[in-house]
Amino acid sequence: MDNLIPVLVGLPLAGAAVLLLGGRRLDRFGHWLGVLASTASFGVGLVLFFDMLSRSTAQRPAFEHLFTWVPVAGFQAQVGFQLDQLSVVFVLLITGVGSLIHLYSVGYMAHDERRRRFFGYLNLFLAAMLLLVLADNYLLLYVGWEGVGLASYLLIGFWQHKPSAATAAKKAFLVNRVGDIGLSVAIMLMFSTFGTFAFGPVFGAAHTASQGTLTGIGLMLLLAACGKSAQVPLQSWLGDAMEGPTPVSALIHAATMVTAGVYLITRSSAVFNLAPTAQLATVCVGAVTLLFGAIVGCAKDDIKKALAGSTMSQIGYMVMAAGLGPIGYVFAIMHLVTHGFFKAGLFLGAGSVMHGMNDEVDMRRYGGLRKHMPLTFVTFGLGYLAIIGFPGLSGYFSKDKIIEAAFAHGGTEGWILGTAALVGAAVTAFYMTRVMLMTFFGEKRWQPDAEGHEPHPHESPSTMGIPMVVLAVGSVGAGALFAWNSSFVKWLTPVTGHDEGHSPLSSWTVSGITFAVIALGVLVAWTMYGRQPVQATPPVGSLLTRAARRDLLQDDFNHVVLVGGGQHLTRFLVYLDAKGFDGVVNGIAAAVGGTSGRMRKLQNGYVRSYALSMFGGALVLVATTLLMRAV
Amino acid sequence: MNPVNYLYLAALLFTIGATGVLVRRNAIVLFMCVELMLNASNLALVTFSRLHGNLDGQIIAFFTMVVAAAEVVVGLAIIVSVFRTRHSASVDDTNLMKL
Amino acid sequence: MSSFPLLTVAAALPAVGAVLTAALPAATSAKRRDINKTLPLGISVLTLVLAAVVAIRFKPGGARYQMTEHHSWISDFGIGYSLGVDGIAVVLILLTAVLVPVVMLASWHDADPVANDAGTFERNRRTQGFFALILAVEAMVVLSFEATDVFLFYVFFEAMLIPMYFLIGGFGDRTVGEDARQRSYAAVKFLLYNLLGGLIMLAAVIGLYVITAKQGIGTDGHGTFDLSTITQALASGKLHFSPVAEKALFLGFMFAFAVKAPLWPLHTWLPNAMGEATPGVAVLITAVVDKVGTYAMLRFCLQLFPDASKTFGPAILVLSLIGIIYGALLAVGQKDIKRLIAYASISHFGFIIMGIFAMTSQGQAGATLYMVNHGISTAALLLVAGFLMSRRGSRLIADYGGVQKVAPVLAGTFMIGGLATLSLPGLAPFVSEFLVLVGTFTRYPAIGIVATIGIVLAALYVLVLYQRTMTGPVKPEVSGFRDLHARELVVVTPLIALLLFLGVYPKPVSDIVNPAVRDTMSDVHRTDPAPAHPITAAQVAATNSQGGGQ
Amino acid sequence: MSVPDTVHSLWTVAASSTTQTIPTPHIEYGQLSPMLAVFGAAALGILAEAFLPRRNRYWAQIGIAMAGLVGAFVAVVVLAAQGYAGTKAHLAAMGAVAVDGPSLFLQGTIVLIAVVSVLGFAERHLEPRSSTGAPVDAFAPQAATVPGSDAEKSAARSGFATTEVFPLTMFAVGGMLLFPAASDLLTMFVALEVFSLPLYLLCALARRRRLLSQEAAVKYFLLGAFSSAFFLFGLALIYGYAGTVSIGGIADVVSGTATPTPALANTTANDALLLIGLAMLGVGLLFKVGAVPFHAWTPDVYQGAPTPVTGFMASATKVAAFGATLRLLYAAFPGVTWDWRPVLWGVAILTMVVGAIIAVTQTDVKRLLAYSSIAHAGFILTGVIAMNKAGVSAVLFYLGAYSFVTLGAFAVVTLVRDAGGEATHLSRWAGLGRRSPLVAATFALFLLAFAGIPLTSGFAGKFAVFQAAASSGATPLVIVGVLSSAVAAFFYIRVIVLMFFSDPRPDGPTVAVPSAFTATAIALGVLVTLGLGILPQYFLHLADQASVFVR
Repeated sequence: MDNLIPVLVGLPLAGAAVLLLGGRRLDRFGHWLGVLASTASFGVGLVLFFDMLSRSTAQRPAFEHLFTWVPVAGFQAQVGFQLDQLSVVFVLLITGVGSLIHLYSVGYMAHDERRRRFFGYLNLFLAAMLLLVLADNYLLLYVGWEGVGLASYLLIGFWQHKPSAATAAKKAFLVNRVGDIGLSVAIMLMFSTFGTFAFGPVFGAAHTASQGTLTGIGLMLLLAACGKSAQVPLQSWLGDAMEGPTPVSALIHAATMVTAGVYLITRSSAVFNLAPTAQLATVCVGAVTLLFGAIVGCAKDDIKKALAGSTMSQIGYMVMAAGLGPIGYVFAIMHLVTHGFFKAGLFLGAGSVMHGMNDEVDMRRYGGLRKHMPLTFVTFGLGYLAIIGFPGLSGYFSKDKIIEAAFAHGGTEGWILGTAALVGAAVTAFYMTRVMLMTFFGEKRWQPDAEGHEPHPHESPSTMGIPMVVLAVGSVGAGALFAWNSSFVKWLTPVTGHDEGHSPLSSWTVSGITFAVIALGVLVAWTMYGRQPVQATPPVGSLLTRAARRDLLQDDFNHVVLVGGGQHLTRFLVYLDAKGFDGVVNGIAAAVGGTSGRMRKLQNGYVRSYALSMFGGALVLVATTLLMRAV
Repeated sequence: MNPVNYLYLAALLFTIGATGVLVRRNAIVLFMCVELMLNASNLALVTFSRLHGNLDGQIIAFFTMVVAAAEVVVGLAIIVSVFRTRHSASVDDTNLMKL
Repeated sequence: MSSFPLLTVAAALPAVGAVLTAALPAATSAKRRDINKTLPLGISVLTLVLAAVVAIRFKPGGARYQMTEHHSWISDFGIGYSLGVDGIAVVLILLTAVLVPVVMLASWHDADPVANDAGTFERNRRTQGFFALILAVEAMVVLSFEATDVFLFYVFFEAMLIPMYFLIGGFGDRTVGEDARQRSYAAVKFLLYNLLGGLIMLAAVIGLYVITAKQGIGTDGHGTFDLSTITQALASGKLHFSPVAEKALFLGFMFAFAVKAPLWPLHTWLPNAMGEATPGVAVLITAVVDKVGTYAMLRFCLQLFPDASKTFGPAILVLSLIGIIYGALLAVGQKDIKRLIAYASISHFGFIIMGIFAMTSQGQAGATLYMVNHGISTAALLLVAGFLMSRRGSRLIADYGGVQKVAPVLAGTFMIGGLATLSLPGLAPFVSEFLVLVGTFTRYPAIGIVATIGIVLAALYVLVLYQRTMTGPVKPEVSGFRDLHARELVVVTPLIALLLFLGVYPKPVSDIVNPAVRDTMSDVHRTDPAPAHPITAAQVAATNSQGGGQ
Repeated sequence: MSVPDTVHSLWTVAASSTTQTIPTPHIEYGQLSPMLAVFGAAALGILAEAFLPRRNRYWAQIGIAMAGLVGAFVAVVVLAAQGYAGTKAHLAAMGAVAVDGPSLFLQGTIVLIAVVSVLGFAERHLEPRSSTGAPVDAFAPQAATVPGSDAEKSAARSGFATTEVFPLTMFAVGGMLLFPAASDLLTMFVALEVFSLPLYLLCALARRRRLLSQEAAVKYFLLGAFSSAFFLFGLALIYGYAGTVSIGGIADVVSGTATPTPALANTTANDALLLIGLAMLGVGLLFKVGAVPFHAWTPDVYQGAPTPVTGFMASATKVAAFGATLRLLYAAFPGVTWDWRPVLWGVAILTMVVGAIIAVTQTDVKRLLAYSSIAHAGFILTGVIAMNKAGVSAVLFYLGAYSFVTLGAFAVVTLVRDAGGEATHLSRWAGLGRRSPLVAATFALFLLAFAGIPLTSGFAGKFAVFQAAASSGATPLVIVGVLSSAVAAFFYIRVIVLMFFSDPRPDGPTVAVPSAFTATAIALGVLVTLGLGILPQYFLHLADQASVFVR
């Protein structure tokens, strides 16, 4: 059975290869091929999952070594897979949500002439993401890590004729590359410390390494996670990534790829557990990002960017949870899964709205869409309730647990983190209610576009509807399923370990407070966007709002400091290379030429002057010969 | 007289010849100066011959004379042909080739 | 070991081919011209077959140098015609043999007579000359990889400059005006720069000879240039360099190789040469000829002067580090596609040299793989860029835009070339780049970490290039572009296939390279730094039984 | 120097020896046969010039010269085969001529150079025929006529030819054969003059641009005579010091192994005589090899002289002069190595650097080659300075290699012509590679050999001299050498660029089709250049075996 593991990766990879190399003759049915590859992989995932279920806890992790990849002296990189309880959760999430989104895309991309290629990229993404979560060592994980980055790049920039899309794609890749430095340095550190970078041996030997080394590895892994999961300070690419087609935003930039950072931290729990400094950094990054994303989400009028801010914020929760250590790992993953459902659902809903609105993304041009798109409204609404943590829906189970764990962290830190998480929850409720109200409630605010076509909002085809329904069901039920009998905790504990912690507040108190702040958030939003009509043009807004619209000025900072500085540096270096280094080279040539020009003047054509040089030469010869003897 | 004085004389003649080559313009005079240098050498040779008490130096002096004569033949031929072309025996006029 | 002189034949074949190609009667029509071109192409393919035979007959783990041939050449100077290959040489010969036919095919029309004087006798001769020169370069490069005699190596190291010089200076889009002047400037710069390096190396070669002669290593009081003899004498203590002499000789050798490689700050000839040469020739420069420089560092600098290599290693590492960052930054600032790739190559050569002087197995094996992978990836990128440029006749990035829309296959292959250049995992260059980084990190952590900045910058210049040329609205001049046609696809496909294959399964190559690296490491008396906290067998067993997760 | 009484006692000794008989000189004609053959041919040539009708002279002179040269070469080979280059080496003609390895090697080289040169002199296809249809060569129809005069025109019309060049060349060759073999300073001096005087004349004989030609001759002659005077004075001083002019005798005195006589004790008390004398001999020799600062004549003379003569001069003179220099320094003055070596270091460095640098800005191909020859003299000097066996063989090899490249290069120069004769201005060479690829490629090969690119003879030679210098500890010289080689490479490459990468001028020169003579000369040049480049072993070995001087 274990030898099915490579098939998981192989199916979408083969799909991608066929779709990308197959050429135009596959245009007619290529998308179904993509869906098939994805669902087949999901099927295999299910088979493996049930197979794992049937085994005892100790026997559940499965290993499959394919071949030796790069053997050089002590450096032995293997291509090997590891399917344990953690991986299988991801496998099912990736292939499951992935298949749904493939299906959705069949409808969404129906009118795009390059749909085949789109499915090829999606399949490529699935393969890379599966490789990422199935790898049994960091170097192979790195391959998947960059592979998803590539797929993300290709998909964000899928509409390449739009300069903004191309720029966004490039930005995403670059920022991710900065994070990748972290992963490479972490691997190098592991290799130079342990002589290996395979999960098992590294985790087994982690306790032998010095605190400094472990902290270094942890921080570097955190850097990598920041890049991939759009955490502060490497978060700037995610908002721009919304240039990609909406299914991409749903799958890659909400449900799966961006959560890879959480996977990385959780997978490396053995290292983080021994490196408190790295953990502290992780919770800080998570807490800051969850607030950051939430604030940005409040200010955006672009529905996808608002959701992107939300994604950032929710992943902030996960990262914070993962940083909390054994009390948080499980809930980080649990929130990751539930988030996968509801955020994917929300994005698909947003896509459906855009589909019906001629690709309009500005929420100020929506309004009252619930009448035109009832199915979208219902599924989006369920997702909305799930994300704000409405009791009983999946967000409630996962997010409350994280808030609880934050308090359980203990001490001042615990209080600060807990409070941040609560504030985040309130803001989440605010901005999601804002999105909901601006989109589906109130009066219609859409207008004819430049060419006079007025949008005719309509419900999307069933290929798009079915996935939305399925995801809505997940948004509603997944949390309860996981929480029931602590099944999720039990499932993951063998991998990540689990610790209940000692919360200063009881579980019910936390739930109560959380519910109160959520209600507050909803109320404020209703006051601002429900009770009074939404303006079609955005108000100037407060300083914070304006900053938040600009992603809290991070892009401006990047632009001035990194891009501007970089451009100046580059221009200077180009100048230096031409005038400095090449100047020296050309200068030497010119100097030789100049010397030559001066020296040849000695050759003046007068025989007597030649004789003089001979005579002088003779004198010098005689003099030096004599001098040599004297000396 | 001390034979060494002849050496001094030879050196003096040689220097006069060399200086003449440097300062005179007329090709013939220039050449005569070279001849003077050769003869200075002859004087030195003969003096050394006497100092060493063997005849080599004197014989060499004869050879030198022959060589000088041959040189005159060739030199005058060249100088004369140049003179006929340029109507000038000044060596400073022959400076078409330089740099 | 049979007595068949396989290595000689592998080098002689292209040499003879060069002569034959030049001697073919000049074509009188375009068709005849194509027929004439098939001869050099066929010979280069045959050479590839021979190189493959060499690779197959090579036994990793066997003798250090295999298929050796020894003949006396200039015995008065202890110079022998000594050939032999170790793993490093084998893979580089293979690389050369793969790239030459590809380059020929890619440059099929690059040397054709231009429209206004098409078909003239003289011009057709010139076309044949182009292919003959490529074969000549191949012969000399192969010989310099095969040479196990320092002098023999030097001879071909220098001699290959001449055909390269004519290839750079003699062929290009236009033959008159400013372009031609720039090109001849570039060719002269290439030659003089390298010649200066070579001459300084000559002084060191002479020094080496004098020292071996003085210490009686050769026969009959002559010195020797035989690599094995010198290495053995060094190992056994029969030969001993004074520290000053060793450093001076090392620097002499290194200077030449650093010019050729090129190592910052001796790099300024490369952007000119690659910018002005035709894309195919630019590939020859950066992917084939320059590799001789890095190969020679590994083979000669380290092997002959182990102590000096250790002394200067850190300094060279710093230079290579500067080169990595500097080249990448300059690549970002370029307006010209070929110059951009040239600066990117400078950055990559920084990695190769860093790997060599990190003095670890990973670094050196990585550097060797890097040479191969960089050759393939740059060839892919440059040749596709060449196809692109041939459609518009401009080298400026700003003249393109939106090509992806009209020529998706071209854009796709360009993208793959670019991704390989930025060392995307899964493609071959990643393996080597990571090995170099790891190898450097284990000995010099700080340098290894700073070098990773190069990874980000590589992404920057590749993606900026791709974005500006391939994406965005379709420029009017670009709208008529034809997608890659059959010949161009034939050129690109093997390169991409190799990139993928070596990215996924580099083991066949690394297995050949590893023993050679081991030998080199023992020559410099270096062992890999041991892990600080090595995994014990017990721990491995324990973790395995735990299930590996924790 | 006080006047010793011994002089008076010698008087008496001399008086008492009046009864002694002077022994008949013993001349080993066989061992001198190379020189005798050439001198014989020269004398015969003079007779032919006097007695043969004008129309027969051309072929007769070629025949005589070739016969003499071939005879000389056979003689050299036979002598070498008999072991005179090795174990049987000895002094012939009462100690005046050394028959040893270096002599025979250099004589062989010179004879071969002469053969190629004579082929070049005999070329009659390049110049347009005279109005009577007679083929004409590169030399003035009648040297005595004034340029531009009616006499010259009528001489040209009637197709006169200065066939005297052949006997003149033979005399020069004879002198050159003797020069490196001379085993006493007097013979050396006479040989110097014997080969110099005909060369002065040959320089003046150009058919075209006779003003330049005559100017070259005047300059060469005056400066040559000036340098000879230095040589002679140096000779006198050395004689004064050692009481003898034979190489062996001088060496004995210098090293202190000579039988001390009172006179010697007196003259050797002060080394100034020795050192000044040596320096002055050096002036004479360095002038001939064209070393800085005695090089000034080289560019002017090379430019003005008829190109075939330039080729001959540039190669053969250098061979002979370096041969003599080697013999002097290695056989006569090894005892004062430490005195002359630093001086020669300076000269060598100056020569390499100045030659290479000035050449960079030259615009005339012949002047360019002249400066290049100066730089090469510097390279050869590094080998001379080595002062070991390797140095001798390296210099011998370099001379052989270099001279054929030079001959070939100048032969190519004769081919590139326009209405005014040879087109020597470099700008006229632009695009030659397009117009005439074969000639351009040949010239490029010679230039690459000059530049010392591997697989050409120039590289092997450079390697040989530099390794000899390095093994004697002259590492700085080697470094200066390689650096100036780099500078030198610049101008060689500049010419190649010009030929191949520049556009041809519409009014550019044509490449004349030469007769078999020049073609053979060029082909030989190519052959030797590549042969000594790719397979130098045999010749190196030969040079190595021939590297011991007898004294």
